[in-house]
Amino acid sequence: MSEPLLEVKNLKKYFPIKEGIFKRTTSHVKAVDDVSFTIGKGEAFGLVGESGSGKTTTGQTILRLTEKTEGEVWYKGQNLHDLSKEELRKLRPSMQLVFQDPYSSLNPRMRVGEAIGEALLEHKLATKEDVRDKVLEVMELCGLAPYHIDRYPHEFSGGQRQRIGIARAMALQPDFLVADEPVAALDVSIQAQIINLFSELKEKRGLSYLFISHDLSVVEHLCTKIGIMYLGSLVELAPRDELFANPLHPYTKALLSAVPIPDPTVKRERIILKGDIPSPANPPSGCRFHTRCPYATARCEEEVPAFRDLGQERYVACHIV
Amino acid sequence: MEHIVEVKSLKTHFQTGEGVVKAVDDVSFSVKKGQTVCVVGESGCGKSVTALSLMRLISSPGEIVGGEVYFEGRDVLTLPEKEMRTLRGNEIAMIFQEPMSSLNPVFTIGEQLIETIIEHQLVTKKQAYEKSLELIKKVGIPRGESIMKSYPHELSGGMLQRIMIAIALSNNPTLLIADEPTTALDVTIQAQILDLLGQVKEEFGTSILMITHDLGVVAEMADYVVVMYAGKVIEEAPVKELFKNPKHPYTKGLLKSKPIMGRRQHTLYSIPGQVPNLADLEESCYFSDRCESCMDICRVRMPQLREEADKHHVSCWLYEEVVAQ
Amino acid sequence: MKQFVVRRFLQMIPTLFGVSIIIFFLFALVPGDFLDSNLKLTPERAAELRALYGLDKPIIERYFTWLGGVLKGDFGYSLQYQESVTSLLGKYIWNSFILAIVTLVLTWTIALVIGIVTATKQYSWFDGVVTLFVFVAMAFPSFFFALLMIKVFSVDFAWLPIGGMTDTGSTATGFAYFLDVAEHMILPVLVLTLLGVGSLTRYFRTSMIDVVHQNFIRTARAKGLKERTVIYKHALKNAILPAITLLSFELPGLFAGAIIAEKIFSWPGVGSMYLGALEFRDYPVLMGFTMFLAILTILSNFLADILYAVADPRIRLK
Amino acid sequence: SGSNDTTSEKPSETKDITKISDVVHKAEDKTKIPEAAKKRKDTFVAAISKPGGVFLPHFNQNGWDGNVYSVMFNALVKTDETGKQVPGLAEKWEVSEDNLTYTFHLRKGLKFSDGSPLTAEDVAFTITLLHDPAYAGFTDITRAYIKGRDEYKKGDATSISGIKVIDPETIEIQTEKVSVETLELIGGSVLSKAYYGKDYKKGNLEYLKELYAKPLGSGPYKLEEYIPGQEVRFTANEHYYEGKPKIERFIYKVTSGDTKLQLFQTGETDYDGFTANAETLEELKKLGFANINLYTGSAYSYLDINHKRSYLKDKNVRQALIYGLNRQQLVDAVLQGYGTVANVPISPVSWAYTDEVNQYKYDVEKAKSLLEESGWKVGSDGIREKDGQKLKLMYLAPNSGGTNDIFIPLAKENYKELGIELVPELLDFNAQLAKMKKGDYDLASVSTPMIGDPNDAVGGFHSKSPANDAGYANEKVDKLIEESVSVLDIEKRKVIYKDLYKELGEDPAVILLYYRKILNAHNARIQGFEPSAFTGILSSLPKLQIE
Amino acid sequence: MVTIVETKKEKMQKLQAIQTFSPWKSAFRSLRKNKFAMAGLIFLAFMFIFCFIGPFFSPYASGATNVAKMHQPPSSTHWLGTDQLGRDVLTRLMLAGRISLTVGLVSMVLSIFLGTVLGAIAGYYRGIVDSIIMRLADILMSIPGLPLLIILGAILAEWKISPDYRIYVVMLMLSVIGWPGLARLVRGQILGLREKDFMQAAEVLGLRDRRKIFHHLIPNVVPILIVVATLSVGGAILTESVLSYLGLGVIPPTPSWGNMMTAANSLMDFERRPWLWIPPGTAIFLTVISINMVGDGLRDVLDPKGKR
Ligand SMILES: Nc1ncnc2c1ncn2[C@@H]1O[C@H](COP(=O)(O)OP(=O)(O)OP(=O)(O)O)[C@@H](O)[C@H]1O
Ligand SMILES: Nc1ncnc2c1ncn2[C@@H]1O[C@H](COP(=O)(O)OP(=O)(O)OP(=O)(O)O)[C@@H](O)[C@H]1O
Ligand SMILES: [Mg+2]
Ligand SMILES: [Mg+2]
Repeated sequence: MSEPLLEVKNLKKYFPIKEGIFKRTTSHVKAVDDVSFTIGKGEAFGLVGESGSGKTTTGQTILRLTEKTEGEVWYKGQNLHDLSKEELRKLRPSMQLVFQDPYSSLNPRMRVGEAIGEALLEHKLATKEDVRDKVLEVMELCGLAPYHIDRYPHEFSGGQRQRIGIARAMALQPDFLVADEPVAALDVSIQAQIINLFSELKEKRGLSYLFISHDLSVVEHLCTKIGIMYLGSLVELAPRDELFANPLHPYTKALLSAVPIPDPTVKRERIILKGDIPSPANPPSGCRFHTRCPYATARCEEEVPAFRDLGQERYVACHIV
Repeated sequence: MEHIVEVKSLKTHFQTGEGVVKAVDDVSFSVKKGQTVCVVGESGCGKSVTALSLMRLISSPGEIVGGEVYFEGRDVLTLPEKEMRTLRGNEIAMIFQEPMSSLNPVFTIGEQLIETIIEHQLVTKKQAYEKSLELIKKVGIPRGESIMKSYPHELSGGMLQRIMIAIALSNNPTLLIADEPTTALDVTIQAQILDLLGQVKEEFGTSILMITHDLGVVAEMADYVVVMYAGKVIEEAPVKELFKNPKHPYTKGLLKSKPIMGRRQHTLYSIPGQVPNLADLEESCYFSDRCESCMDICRVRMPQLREEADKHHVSCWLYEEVVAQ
Repeated sequence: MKQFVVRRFLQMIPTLFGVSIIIFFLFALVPGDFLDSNLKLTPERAAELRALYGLDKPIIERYFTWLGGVLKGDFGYSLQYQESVTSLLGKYIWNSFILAIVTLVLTWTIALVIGIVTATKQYSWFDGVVTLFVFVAMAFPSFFFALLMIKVFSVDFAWLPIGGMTDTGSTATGFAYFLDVAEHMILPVLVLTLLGVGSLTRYFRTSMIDVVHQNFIRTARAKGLKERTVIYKHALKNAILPAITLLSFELPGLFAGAIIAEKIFSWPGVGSMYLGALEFRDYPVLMGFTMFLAILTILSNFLADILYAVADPRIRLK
Repeated sequence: SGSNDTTSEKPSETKDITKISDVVHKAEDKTKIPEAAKKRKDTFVAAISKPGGVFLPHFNQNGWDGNVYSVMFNALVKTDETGKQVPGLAEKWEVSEDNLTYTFHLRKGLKFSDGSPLTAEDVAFTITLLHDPAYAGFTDITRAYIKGRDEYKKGDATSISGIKVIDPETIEIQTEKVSVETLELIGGSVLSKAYYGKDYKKGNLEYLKELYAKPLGSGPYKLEEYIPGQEVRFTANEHYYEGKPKIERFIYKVTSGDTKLQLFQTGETDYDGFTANAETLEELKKLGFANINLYTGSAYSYLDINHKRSYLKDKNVRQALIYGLNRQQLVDAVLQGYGTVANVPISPVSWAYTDEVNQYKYDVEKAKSLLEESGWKVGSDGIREKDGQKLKLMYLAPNSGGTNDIFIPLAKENYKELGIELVPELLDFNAQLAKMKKGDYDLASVSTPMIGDPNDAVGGFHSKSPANDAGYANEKVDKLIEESVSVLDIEKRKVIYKDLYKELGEDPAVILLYYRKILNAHNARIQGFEPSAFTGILSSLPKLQIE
Repeated sequence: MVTIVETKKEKMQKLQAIQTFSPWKSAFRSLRKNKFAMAGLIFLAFMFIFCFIGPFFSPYASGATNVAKMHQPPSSTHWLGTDQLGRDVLTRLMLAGRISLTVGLVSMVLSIFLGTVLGAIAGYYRGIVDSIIMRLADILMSIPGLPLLIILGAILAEWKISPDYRIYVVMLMLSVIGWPGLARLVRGQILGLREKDFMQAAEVLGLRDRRKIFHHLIPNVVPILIVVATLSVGGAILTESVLSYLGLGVIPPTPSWGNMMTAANSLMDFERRPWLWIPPGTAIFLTVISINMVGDGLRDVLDPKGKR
């Protein structure tokens, strides 16, 4: 493995749940609960998981958009959560984020050109004279047409907005990109274009990714290492090929079986997860997945499975593996 | 099977500084009772605008400038506002593409769910509350009670999307318009939602007009597929026919672009070029710029949508006899 | 939240101290004192009186004397009215208060309705007429409207009394008294409302225009809600949030702003008394009333902050 | 008086400006009396501005409270229509040969409104009270120079030696210095010793505050109710020494300047005073039911001159300032003709008035030559200068009063023609006075209050007077002033004043502007009205009747 | 394919012409297309010309009084009649406009600037900065204006500042003490805006606070600023007359719209001499209206959605 660019150690993020008129904190949503992984330079790490399992929160906490509850995030040898505001700001261009919801992440009163170009000027990556060219360049790269440059976000379709978000992040030529469902809203053709762009940059510029998605086919295509999240924690972490060839955790298996196949004639056998979906505020005892696991035993109800290292960069948290 | 919705030559345009954006231009299609029609197409080609036009929810600077939309025989576009209102959320429900901004930030999820039910059904608040809880559970969100009390900003994207779905399903609509209902969901939940939609369809005979990019979902859900490009329908066919036998070069490109699990390629195929600017279109096949089998006529005249094979319509000069001459 | 409230409340104390110091010293800076306005006084007698009133002491000492009194609930003794400031203000403040409250309620109701209607029907003729009207109200000083109304309603049509709070020599009690006062209130309230409603209408209109373009309004419509519900429930609650801030300076503003109306309509409010106190440099009264306004302002700002936090779930309180 | 039949239509053309009261207009159509007024069968409503609620003579802090208490209290010595002192509670009084001892004889059977007797003891109590070290009112009793005052005020004496109660109806007061002010000071309103002196201890007057709002006097009316900011209500006093007033109830109603006329028009008030001008007069006449009075008041307006300024010490400059100011035009524009140019510092209504002084008719040429004479030459910018100093005068004016809009442009224009630049500075009244005390001004606009004794107006011109902030100094004037206050005989004083005014004309202390007319009107249903420049409605109040 | 590239290049060139990203600059560019805004601007320009150049064409520009001709109704010699000193109302109206327009606009700009910046800073930084600014605002809001103005008047008189300039000094000070209201409004909005996702996006981009505040937050409060701006122009013009009354504003005979109107403050003038108050009132009204039109236009231009 290449040298680690980002190291996440025991990251936790709890959101308080407040009740009553005085909004007293009654309990916590453990959105991210003890997550550790590393991403090497030029590596794409795929984060897959149930919706609400804390993927976005993980991404945002890593970039310190919300303050962590516990844990460390080492990036290029610095603990991001220890940096001063100004130090962090200086570091920002090198680690970018593509937001899950493109619309709300765009300032409604800012034209697309400025949205993409402002940070370039701010970090002196472009001059007033050439910023427009640079913006047009990156827009083209992300599948946006030049005439889009003077439009406002609401004048775009959902997919176009997503591309604006990508272009905005890419314009800064980051070393590390957290992409939160960057292609979910895109049609397949553009999707392909973006994924090609991502892998090209990965290869040519050594750009690293934390790629959050639930489209396993996309993840498979881009990522070399994949983490599966369930209810705030990683349940499985493995290199791509191993994971797809031999998923270990029951949840991973269920996920893989649920990917729809673009062929109306094929009907696949899905693993249907039964049982109630638990709440992150009040997670089940023992293995958090046991309420829905087809193979759950009594032990799973009581004992929290350790995130075991199985060697060859494979980790899993399951008693029965 | 009767038609629930018949869209005839719908035209929706936006007046902008750059000129008139013809987001939907002369679009016709129909949805039959109990059928699921999927609309696919390049992003920005007018799918959402079409859906919004059906609901008559286009707001300034957009305007529906022509066409008819028949819902159960009545022209939705000329219906008085009051009757239209009884349709919305009740007979026709819609799931919006961007759930985060589509829910009112200052009301709780519960309030927003309950009010929809109370508006269209003769139930007490209590009953509506029960029903809401049930819906939340149905769409796969745990801790319904505390979700009812949360505000939209406290939920994850996927959860919001499911709340939107719950709201749309709350009155068992005759027609459900779903604009990318599962994009924010992981596959297990997506499967669950798709199952749910299937169930609803079964149970209430609901017709679904679904907009999606996920060809896997299309393959799974659709009975019939409409492909749009630059504000126009360029191809439509029953789902199996379309996947088996795509005709329009754009459709072919789309199918080719889709990454498929287990079949990894070094680079994915993608259609070259850009969707043309909808504000400044010239008489031609709008796809001609990007088409690999572009002919001279493609650059000067627009092909008509015509039935090519059984129930398979396509709009491409490749299939017009005229060209052969 | 509780912590926020407590901390915010505690912050009010130093603020009030700050205000009292500034105000006290400002008044001390005002040229002339209570005795200067009396032309007939000989300088010896004036000096004697100055000593009796304690006006000859150094300002710091006077401040602490005053502060000492205030902490014991004693706001001092009016020079001009020869009465304790608290009881003096008590006599007038309620008259101003009812005027202010009624005006406040009216202004807000009217402004809300008009603001909403003009926003939803932006650029309609109604919007145009209201806008024109608002600007007319802005272009003429309040005394013009007061005089106009007196002329039309009291003199020409003789429907309403010209001024005062009750009929001359009236001995009415109970409901009759209430009616009497209500009748006398109509014109001043009308004038004050007219003055306040214009700007508020603009604020509401603007926030509404902003809100009705949001996606969630589209959602509400898609749910088939009545247009009324969409606007008055979904849009309004969002639009009213910024207005909460306005509410906080509206009430104190009304007390201060009613001075002219009170004068023209001979309304026995605190405004004209305040003007008189200023004219005669009756410091205790000035300090008392100003501190009352200050407390009112600070308290309403405090309430507005809390209300805002309660009303807008997105605001996180630290 | 009301019986005067001559109705002069053009007041400004009235030749004899000494005439005190000229009924301009009598109601023509009593049927026009508004219903609101007709309904009040037993009540007379007069307007008042801003009473403050201190209804105790000598303790009130504003003039309106004075109006209120004077309805309820009587003084030993009253002022009549011409400003002369005439018997009030005292039937008569004697002054000793040396003008130092005053003996008052009270009327028989005087009673306070609660029926208790009013005696010399009450008079003695009142005067003693005013000497109390804690007394913080505006009556400066020390200026009456009563014997033993300092021993009482500053020492341990328990009484004032100069006050002797001879019998219940006679009191003798010894003073140490002759002064024209003495009679007015000691002949003021009388307070009941039984009521106000019950808890009296020397050096502590706190207890009186309780009684400010509960007055007990001997005047024609007694207090029924005071509604702050709205009304003061009275009922007739059956014990009043001139007999119980015929109108049972009397109300002072608080009105605002903006709506006075409308309140009168609709019958809300029976009596009010108005700004005298042609339009108001015309409106009042149109009403038909108004009896209108127009007369010259006892006050006048002037521009104060700062004599500490070297350039204003020069008599020529001061004279030029008067000659060069078109005062008749000011009267015409500012007062719309409802006033008269003033040349002596006393109103024509006073016994001391004379017009045998320099009239200072508007004369630009004369003014210019006076300035030239003093060496003020016109500079390149049209402003005169001397020794490098420009003749720029800072003019202070109070922002209230509302005549600045008219006065300033005209005066500025007049002086500009002379080559003088007038730089106006508008200030709040109190601030203006403070600035004047500091001497930071050249000219300042002043309106006098009602002037009773002529000395009130000129006393401040004495070079040693503590009130002489302006720094005017003229030996002859000093001498005449001293003389004028040391004789009590009016005829003798008249002569002295004539000389004094002449001298003040030659060496002007101030720039006299004008005497204003006073305009008031009462509803014709009220009969027996004789308003006066000195006493307002007070002198006629007990005699009024409702038709 | 070749053709595509060509058209793209052409378009790029077309776009190169517009080389700016500032929302403000681009807004002003589009402002020119907004009919409303242009009408307002033209009207304002007209007002300025009327007031600043108009008097040169008036035979009564000296402001000389003529008591013999006082209170004349409009006629062919005096188009808007004469006032209580026989001065030409039309000429005074123009002269008055010089003061009133300047005062109105200058104080509007100043107070908007202060209020917005301070409010935005408080709302953006929150915590201690917010507490300090807001408590300061509380204090300023609690200090009644009238005594403050009287003090100011006395101090300015003390400093011997020429009455001609005093009004500007006062307007400046008024803005300095008048910011709290707007600051609170702005802060309230910013508090809500700063929680939006696009502010997180700005954070990710590593933008400086200044940029976040001025380019992301403040454009979003523009609608409210425009309302405040329109209101405060009218307010300032009228306040000026109150100030004049306290000796702080202009001093007679210098006219301003406000004091022309207050000079006609009795029912008598109201009924009998409408030519004294209708012209200044109308002038204020028209100014406020045109400012509002410009403001509305600006809002429409800055508000991407409100376009007509
Ligand atoms: N308010 C608007 N003003 C101007 N143009 C608009 C507006 N709304 C939409 N458009 C344009 O209309 C076209 C169609 O938009 P629409 O949202 O229907 O696309 P879509 O097919 O739903 O795309 P996606 O899959 O990305 O959501 C787009 O090109 C967009 O730029
Ligand atoms: N501001 C917040 N306050 C309270 N709870 C929150 C907040 N933000 C997120 N959560 C909770 O944290 C959990 C994880 O949210 P997150 O957005 O990280 O999920 P996700 O994995 O990104 O889901 P999705 O795929 O649906 O976007 C959810 O249960 C959500 O309700
Ligand atoms: Mg997420
Ligand atoms: Mg869409």
